Amino acid sequence: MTRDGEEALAPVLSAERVSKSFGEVQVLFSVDFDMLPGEIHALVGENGAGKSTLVKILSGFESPTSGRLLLDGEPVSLPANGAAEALGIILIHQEFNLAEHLTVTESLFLGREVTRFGVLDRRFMRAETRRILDMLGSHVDEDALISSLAVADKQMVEIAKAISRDARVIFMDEPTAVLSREETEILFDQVRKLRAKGTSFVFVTHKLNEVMELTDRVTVLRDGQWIKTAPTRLLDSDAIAQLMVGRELSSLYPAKHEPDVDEEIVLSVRGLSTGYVKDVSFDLRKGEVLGFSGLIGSGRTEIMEAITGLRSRLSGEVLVHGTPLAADDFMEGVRRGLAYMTKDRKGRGLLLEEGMTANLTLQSLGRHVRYGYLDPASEREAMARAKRRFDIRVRDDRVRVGRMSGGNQQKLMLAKVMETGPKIIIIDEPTRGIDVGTKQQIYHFIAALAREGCSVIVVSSEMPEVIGLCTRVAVMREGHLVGMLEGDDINEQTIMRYAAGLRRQAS
Amino acid sequence: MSINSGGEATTIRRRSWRDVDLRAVAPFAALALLIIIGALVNPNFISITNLANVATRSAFIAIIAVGATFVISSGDLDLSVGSMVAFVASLMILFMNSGVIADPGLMLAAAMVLTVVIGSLCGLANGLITTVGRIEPFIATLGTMGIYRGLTTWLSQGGAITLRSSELQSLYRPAYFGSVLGLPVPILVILIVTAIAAFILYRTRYGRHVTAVGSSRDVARYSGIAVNRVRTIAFIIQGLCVAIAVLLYVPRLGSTSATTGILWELQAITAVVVGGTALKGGAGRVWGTICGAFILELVGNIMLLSNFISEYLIGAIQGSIIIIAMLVQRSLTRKA
Amino acid sequence: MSINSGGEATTIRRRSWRDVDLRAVAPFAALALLIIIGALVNPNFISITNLANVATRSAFIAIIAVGATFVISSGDLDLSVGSMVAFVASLMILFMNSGVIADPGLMLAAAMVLTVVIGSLCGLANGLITTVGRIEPFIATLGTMGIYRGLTTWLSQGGAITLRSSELQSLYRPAYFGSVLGLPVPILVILIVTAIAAFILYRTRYGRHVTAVGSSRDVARYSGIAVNRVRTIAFIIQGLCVAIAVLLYVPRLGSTSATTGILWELQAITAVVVGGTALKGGAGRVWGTICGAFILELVGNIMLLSNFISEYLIGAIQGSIIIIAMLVQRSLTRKA
Amino acid sequence: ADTKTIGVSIPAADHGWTSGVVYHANRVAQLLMKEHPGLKVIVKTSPDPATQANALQDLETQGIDALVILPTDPDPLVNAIKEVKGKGKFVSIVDRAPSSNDNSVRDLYVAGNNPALGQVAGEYIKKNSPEAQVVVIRGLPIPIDQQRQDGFDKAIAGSKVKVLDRQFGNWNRDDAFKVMQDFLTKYPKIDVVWCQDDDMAVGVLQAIEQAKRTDIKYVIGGAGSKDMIKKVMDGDKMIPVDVLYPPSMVGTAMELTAAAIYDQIPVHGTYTLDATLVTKDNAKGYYFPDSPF
Ligand SMILES: Nc1ncnc2c1ncn2[C@@H]1O[C@H](COP(=O)(O)OP(=O)(O)OP(=O)(O)O)[C@@H](O)[C@H]1O
Ligand SMILES: Nc1ncnc2c1ncn2[C@@H]1O[C@H](COP(=O)(O)OP(=O)(O)OP(=O)(O)O)[C@@H](O)[C@H]1O
Ligand SMILES: [Mg+2]
Ligand SMILES: [Mg+2]
Repeated sequence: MTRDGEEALAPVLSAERVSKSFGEVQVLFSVDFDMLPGEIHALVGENGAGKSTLVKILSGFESPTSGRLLLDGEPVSLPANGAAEALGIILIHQEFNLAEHLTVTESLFLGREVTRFGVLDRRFMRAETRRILDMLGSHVDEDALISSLAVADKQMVEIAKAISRDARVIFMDEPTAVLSREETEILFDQVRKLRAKGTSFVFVTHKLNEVMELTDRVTVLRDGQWIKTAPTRLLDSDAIAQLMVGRELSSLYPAKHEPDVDEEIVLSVRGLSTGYVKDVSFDLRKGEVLGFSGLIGSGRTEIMEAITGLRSRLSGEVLVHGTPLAADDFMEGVRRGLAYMTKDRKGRGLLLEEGMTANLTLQSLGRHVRYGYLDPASEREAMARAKRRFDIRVRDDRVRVGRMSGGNQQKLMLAKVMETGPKIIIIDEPTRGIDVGTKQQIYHFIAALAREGCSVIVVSSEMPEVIGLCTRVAVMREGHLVGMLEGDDINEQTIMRYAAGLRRQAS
Repeated sequence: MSINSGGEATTIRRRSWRDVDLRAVAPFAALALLIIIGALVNPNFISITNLANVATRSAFIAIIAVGATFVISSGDLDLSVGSMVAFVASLMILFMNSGVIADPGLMLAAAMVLTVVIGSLCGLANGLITTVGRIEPFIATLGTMGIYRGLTTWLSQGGAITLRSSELQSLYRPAYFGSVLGLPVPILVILIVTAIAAFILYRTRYGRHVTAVGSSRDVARYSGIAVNRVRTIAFIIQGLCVAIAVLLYVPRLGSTSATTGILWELQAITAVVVGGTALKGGAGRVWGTICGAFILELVGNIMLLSNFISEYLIGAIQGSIIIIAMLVQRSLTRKA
Repeated sequence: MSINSGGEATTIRRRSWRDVDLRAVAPFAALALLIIIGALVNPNFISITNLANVATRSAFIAIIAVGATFVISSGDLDLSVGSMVAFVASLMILFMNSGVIADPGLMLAAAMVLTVVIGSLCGLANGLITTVGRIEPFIATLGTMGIYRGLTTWLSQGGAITLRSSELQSLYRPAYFGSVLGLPVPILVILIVTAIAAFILYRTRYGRHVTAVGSSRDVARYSGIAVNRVRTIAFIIQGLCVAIAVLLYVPRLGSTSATTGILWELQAITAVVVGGTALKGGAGRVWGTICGAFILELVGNIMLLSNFISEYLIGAIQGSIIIIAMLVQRSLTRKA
Repeated sequence: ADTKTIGVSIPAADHGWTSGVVYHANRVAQLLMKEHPGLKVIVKTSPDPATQANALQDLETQGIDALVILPTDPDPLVNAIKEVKGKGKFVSIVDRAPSSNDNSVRDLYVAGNNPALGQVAGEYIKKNSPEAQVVVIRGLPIPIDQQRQDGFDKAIAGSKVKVLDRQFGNWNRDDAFKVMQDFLTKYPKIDVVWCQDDDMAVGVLQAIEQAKRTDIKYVIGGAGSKDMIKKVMDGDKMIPVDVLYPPSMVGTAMELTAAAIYDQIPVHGTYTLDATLVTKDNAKGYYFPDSPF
């Protein structure tokens, strides 16, 4: 794709001076946006910048308050609720959009089932599903229930769903947020293939290296305003990041702080096994940041849940400050200063129907009890503190959490966990769906915690994050802890080799 | 990554097999257990006549519960079915008593068509109040339950409405008491209705949409499914099933009263849930529902045939058995 | 951002005021409307005596519904409350008839304590069957509904259980018929119970947990909330409320039978939903519930005072009014 | 003339017999209002005791001078009735008496004779088929049902009539049909069915017909519905007799009450109606084709 080519082509779909308000809160201000045939267009911006909103407007899931949309140069009003699919316009939602009771095949064909003489052609649909999943390199069983899938697999199903449709334009709202490097690669290959056939993509992401790697043009939004649209090759990640946050960013990762070798061991896991995880042992020192890396489904989440008591252990024990922690008792862990932040924001992390304060204090209500009842003033205070500390930005203090932007939800969740005042913090995917600016804040926050003497375990599928943040990295594979890397060993190649099973430490 | 893919796929398949199939089998296991208990309690129990009696008389609840499976799968609830039976049956008999058509055969046919139409309209009313009026189905159908029951009481002036023409009566009687190839008509009707329902639920686009709507309204809407239409149609199917139940009910006693069908809604819902369909919507199990209806009817039958239970305690034992049946079902699903 | 934040904040406050408060206000608007209609229908309606009568007699359903608000907010359902009333009341009267304590005052006190204990135990049983047994609350409590009702029938041997000692009766009578500072005791009890319930639900840790469990079991679990304990306690609170209702019920009629409290569960649930609590769990509205209970009782009262409605149609009109009330509520919430 | 109000509180029409009560209450109300120009008669129905207690309060709110009540269930309503009586109103209780049925509760008691309903049936069976094996279908578990059972048991005490089984049919045709089907399965030989209510008899007859059993000699219902009276009149073998328990008794009570408040005739005490045995010979006199029951 060359610059000359771009000018010759007329846009497939474009937005002219589009604005959007929810009630009386305006979130998009007169934004222009266009997509050329066969291009991959990155849409970037901070959390809450309005990316998802814009993408929803362009795919018919929201209607603009003012401004107009053009399809092939003609003004259109897109039909609501995904009916724009008929026009070849498809959106992969930022939050999952799958029904738990359906199987993979059923989800893939939902709303456009194939029938023969009025009867569902189940054989055909299954075969087709298998074909698409294979193309994406996904091992998901086409008959598995969505409810039984891991988060990453659900994302792959979403992607398969979009790719399987005859699309002219595909909007992908942070499709790689929960994917590992490998899966991301496969996805990119498919995207490039479709681009060659003339499909256009809009790719929303916070991973700027992916923007550089894949996309042809970049549009930056900030606070609902259009900032810049430019060919990717004229920019670099730092320039994009700067455009997004409107200031220069210092280095993303803080200086690492190695704990002393004779520092107290605060958490010790001995021979822990669950249904899937086998015989995992490791120690965590005071002030240490320990990373857990591995492929999707390697059992990292499962081991963390077993440690904290959210999941039953089959064998093994967990010592906190040298004394054993009871199994299956999450609250005892919390009382002893152990905290866990889930990666499943929507399903396990936050009450989407409630406000921010109710969520923030849910796990630590005991701190707000005065004479046996909850003190609203004390809760408000905590909320104000958390907003400052974690830079939670909302335009409406009483918004339901479900309507906050993804990044702010993530910050709120972190704030909620930190409210318990933990000394050992396990964070599962700390920066899922978070913009660079916020990422930097969170990284510095984690480093600060460690310096103050807290110990942190970071479970992450983003290799740079683990590498940039942790002083030691554990690598998991198929339920086993296959390697514990330190110092110079902490690099992408080595981690990858352990994760893929090409190397293994004798334990 | 590709190396372990084979292993992963099989475990997943095994897991979903457990999830799906055993839960579907559990009600049938409970049914088998009950039949064994019944045979121990009274030797007459296992006779063809008795079992046929039980199956036959379960027809009303079974057929209504098939409709309820649709409504419940789509995430709604219909409390009005019991009084709808009374209302539709009253109108059917009143029509036949009106004598507007002289020929009995024609009259009967017309009455049956009318019944089906009225049933569907009642269902439609429920559906529209719930979806367009956006009222919780529990409350909406509690309201229409009062309305249908009230109208029936008013039509019958509190008494009974009885089919007057004995010619029509004897013409219509076989629809309940007759049998085809040795199979009582009601049992045949149950099987046909259930087979059609299973086909619709599992093999058609509409059925798929019912499951999706019950599982998540938002996902369904975003997939371009007309959620309110799917829900309304489920209510219409429920109304249709009620009408079919009425077609069997009227020839049995040839009369209705304001008390016809009282509490049938709870029985139908119980049959659906005992059959393995979750009340919060999602997956519907039509054959399980039928099995649930048999179970309910059998429990009563066994109790009556046993000689050691005080008539005062029957309700208590019935309640306990339902709870025990559900516990058995749970433990079966968990263990295996 | 900082420049327009002031303007935003006010508009926002206005919006959420609509969202939250109007939904809470809507039942009270419906209540006001009904009172106006009532005054038009019959001038006696608006008399203090009549309104006090209605408020007083709504006490049973209102108090039970307060308990139901907890159960429903936590995402469960209790269908057994009606028969639980019959069961607990029977045991209370049987105890007072047993004469184990000679002094009437002491006997009464002991009986009241016993009632509260039995009510809580019944609630505990419901809670354990639902949570530990992992049975859908609809089915679990349908089962215990049969059990409590059956046991009552058995205790009463199909007849009535009547408080025999006239001394006790006259001692106890003021608990329903008396008044404090001009306020009938039952109204006082409603207010106290509701105030305590509102305090628990909105101002304590447990109340917050109830809402969390009702909105999402998983989120609650991952926030360190003992989900099953919270649910079970909600059932116990329900049992406690039933016991309090019984404490008012027994002095009123001085007797119970196997038919006491039939269908009260549906009325209680209706009161909760009319009061603005969603059946799928989440935020509970205790004051709305009380308002819902008044509305139900008022509808019946207005119908009785109006003399132009055929008694056969009362059920139908009652049903329509409930639906209309919900529609009014919806449109109020949407428009304003 | 004098303006007076009579409140009539009766059970809602939930089965055949109560629908007859509603019919007769309304019929007599019209008659009385025609007869006494200033008189207002308000008829209210209630499905259960708690609602009926409310209805009493509401009637009082309307300012009644006299109350005629046929309680859904008498004992739970005693206090509510006393409340009315305590305000000096004239109170008539119909059919179902509370356990303490004296002047402190009511002025007039018009009694249907529940024990006699059972007793007459029992005696007929004892006389006509002295060694009969009988199955009994009861109504709902409330006291009037118990009284009928007691009357029946008293009548057959000491005879060779044998009760094989008793179960509740809830005064409902469908339930009676089910219970009878199971009785037929359970007992190879049944001579007589006593189901104490004509509504339930409908279901019983269908169940017998379906099973094609010929051992059952006859079925005794009760109350005197027009359909069953017709069968008796026509000489149906399965329904040779019916035991009367006329729903019109509420009308009788209303007439007596009107007489008491208008004509100042001292009406007090108990008026018991017979549980007449309706046979082929006297059936004509009890046949009302216009009644819903
Ligand atoms: N339905 C809604 N009602 C009210 N406000 C909304 C709604 N949807 C989004 N918003 C607000 O609009 C703003 C933009 O949200 P949007 O989801 O578009 O951000 P985003 O750029 O996608 O952020 P992220 O990177 O975190 O996903 C946010 O402040 C959000 O709270
Ligand atoms: N071969 C397998 N056999 C059984 N279960 C498996 C297998 N592979 C994966 N799983 C499932 O995958 C889960 C492990 O995923 P978990 O979420 O703990 O991994 P993760 O490393 O955190 O990956 P993710 O990035 O998806 O969170 C286990 O709960 C297990 O049920
Ligand atoms: Mg977004
Ligand atoms: Mg994980």
